[in-house]
Amino acid sequence: MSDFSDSGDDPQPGDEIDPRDFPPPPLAVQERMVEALLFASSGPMSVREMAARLPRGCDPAEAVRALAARYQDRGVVLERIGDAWAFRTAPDLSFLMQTETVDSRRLSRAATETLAIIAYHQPVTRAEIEEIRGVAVSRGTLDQLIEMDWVRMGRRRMTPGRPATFVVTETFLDHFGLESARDLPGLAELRAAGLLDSRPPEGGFNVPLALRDEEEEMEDGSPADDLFEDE
Amino acid sequence: MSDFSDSGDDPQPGDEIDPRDFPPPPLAVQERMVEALLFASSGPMSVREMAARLPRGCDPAEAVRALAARYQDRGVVLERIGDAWAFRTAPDLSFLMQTETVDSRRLSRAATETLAIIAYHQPVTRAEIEEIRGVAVSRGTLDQLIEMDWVRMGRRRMTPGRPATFVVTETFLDHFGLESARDLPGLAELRAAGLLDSRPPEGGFNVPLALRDEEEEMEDGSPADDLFEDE
Amino acid sequence: MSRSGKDVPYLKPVPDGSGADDFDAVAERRAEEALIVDVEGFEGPLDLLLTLSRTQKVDLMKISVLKLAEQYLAFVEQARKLRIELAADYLVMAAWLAFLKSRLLLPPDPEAEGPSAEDMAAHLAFQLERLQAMREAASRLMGRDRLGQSRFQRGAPETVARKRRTEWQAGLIDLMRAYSRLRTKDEFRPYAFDRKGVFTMEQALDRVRKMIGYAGDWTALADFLPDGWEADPARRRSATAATFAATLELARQGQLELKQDGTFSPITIRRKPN
Repeated sequence: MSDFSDSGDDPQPGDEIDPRDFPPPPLAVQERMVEALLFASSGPMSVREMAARLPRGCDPAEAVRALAARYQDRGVVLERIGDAWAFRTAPDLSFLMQTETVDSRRLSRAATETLAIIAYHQPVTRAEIEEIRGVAVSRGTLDQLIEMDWVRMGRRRMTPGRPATFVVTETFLDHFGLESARDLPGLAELRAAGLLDSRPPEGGFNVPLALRDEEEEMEDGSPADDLFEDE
Repeated sequence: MSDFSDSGDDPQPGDEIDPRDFPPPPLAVQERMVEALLFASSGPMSVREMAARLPRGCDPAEAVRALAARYQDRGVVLERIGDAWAFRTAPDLSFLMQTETVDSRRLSRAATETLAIIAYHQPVTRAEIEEIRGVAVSRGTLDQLIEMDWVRMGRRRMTPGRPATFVVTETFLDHFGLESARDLPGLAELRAAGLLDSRPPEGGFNVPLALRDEEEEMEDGSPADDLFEDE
Repeated sequence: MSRSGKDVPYLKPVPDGSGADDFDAVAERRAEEALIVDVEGFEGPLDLLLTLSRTQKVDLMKISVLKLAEQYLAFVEQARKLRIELAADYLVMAAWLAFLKSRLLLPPDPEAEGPSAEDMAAHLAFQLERLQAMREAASRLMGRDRLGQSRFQRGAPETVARKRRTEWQAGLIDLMRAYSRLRTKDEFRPYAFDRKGVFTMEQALDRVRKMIGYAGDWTALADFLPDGWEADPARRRSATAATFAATLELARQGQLELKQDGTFSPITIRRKPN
């Protein structure tokens, strides 16, 4: 009743209140909301996903920044993965978590090398991976990396044969604690040393490689010409 | 800590180093450790379980109390379940943990008409609605509109029987993109829009449309009273 | 790559019956093992070359490709002596390195087409360096604080509950239609206006044209109104307006004249004299 005590006999509900005037909750409340959302989720959550779950007018990007600062020195920290965020236990406390440790299949050397080549050279074609490793990539290796959701197909290369390219995923970044592929360790040094260049062999005279299939991709002699075009 | 002080199974004879000689980490560090443990644990964790995972000499009961205080007003809170502890979403934010699937349905004719009458004539009693519609208004129709938060109860009319009145809500205005109920188009506009096929009834009641003559109505305080005096 | 332990498949010589057990043979084998190569453990000739290059103990940038070629060829020779089957790609590499070696040793042939021996050697060195760099990158990557090993996600993620909600569709137009339907229910007609209450200008023209022939003198406009339209004010207004408009039209056509003595005084008309 108190709602109406001072209005006339015909309260016009819309009289003074414009729904657009409803302010979003204060930043401190938004921060709590983002905290709840990120705690509840085991995987990284993007700012866009947060915005979809928060009341209208919230600024999750701002809230998540405040939250990350709050957790900086805590036992769990807020990690950025691309434009997504996730709570993870602080790395220095890993010794406490022995029972949580997931027994991950040991990756073969071929798989770890292939993964590193994809991460550092992405987007990269299978032929380019083979050129770098000097040996054919077995289907199983790429399949395994794709199944682990560390690698996915990227855009097709606009060269004859339109070969598929491979890139690393957000799951890869999350697993290795990387904010983006630009944060790969030693990336700048490798690039400065020219080791991420695609250096086509002079005159197309290549060192013989153990290429057992997909020779057609190598035929134009400079498979990696546009390797870093879209970086 | 008392759990372990006399356990005595690990100091092997001849061991030069007794782990109990190391001072336990400061409470702040213990708090971080408990925080990480509880975060990573798949279920609630008892103080005893924490103690088993923490360095010797730690006081998890104390650390968990400090941690619970720290999270008291956060988006996640530390909940005690029996003698175990677990992080949980703050109860007031549980609504964020729900996603909605939205069914879209058209409002029934009865509900639309009732809603229109309430919007144009508010505050209006049920008897008045029935008078205008010429048929009885079922409880369900009004209940539905109230449940949708498009209509709410207004003041009771100061007439015999003190009937309840109905008014539209902010949610209603928001949904229909109106700043106020006064923005509802009047009869002239309805006619101009081709929605009215006929002239207004002659010599009948004056339709209090869009309350263009609201000053007058404000004065006598109850615009609908004289409309429905034969009620 | 471990070089000890029985489980590692070394390059194993085929027993040739020459008394492998005697001391000399063992010493010889030891010497050979300086070059021992785990063929099965190598991932192709480039990997083998990379391993061989390490024996030069120099930065890969400064590697002697000539020497490397010689090492590789020596390895292949060794394998052949030990009657070990090498995969075809190892032999192709051997042939290529033999060719490279000869090019590097001979004075450059100005007539020769294609890349110089130095270019070829440089490219090989680049490939080795790049492979080495990727190997190091892989081990750095694997040594990071990995999820599920050093960093952990929430052990008990909370599930997102799904809730069904009904969204009611109703627009302002629906509301207005509903309201106008209610307010006009009593005299609903399917036409946009009331033909019964409207005297059209066509009807008035028709009527005035017929009547003006008989009205030789000034006659009040009101006298031209149709019968039965005077009583209802709405119908009278409609008929008066239409008749007045009709007389204006006929005056414009030169068929009649209008006269009004003063403001609001009656309008009279007569046929225009010929």
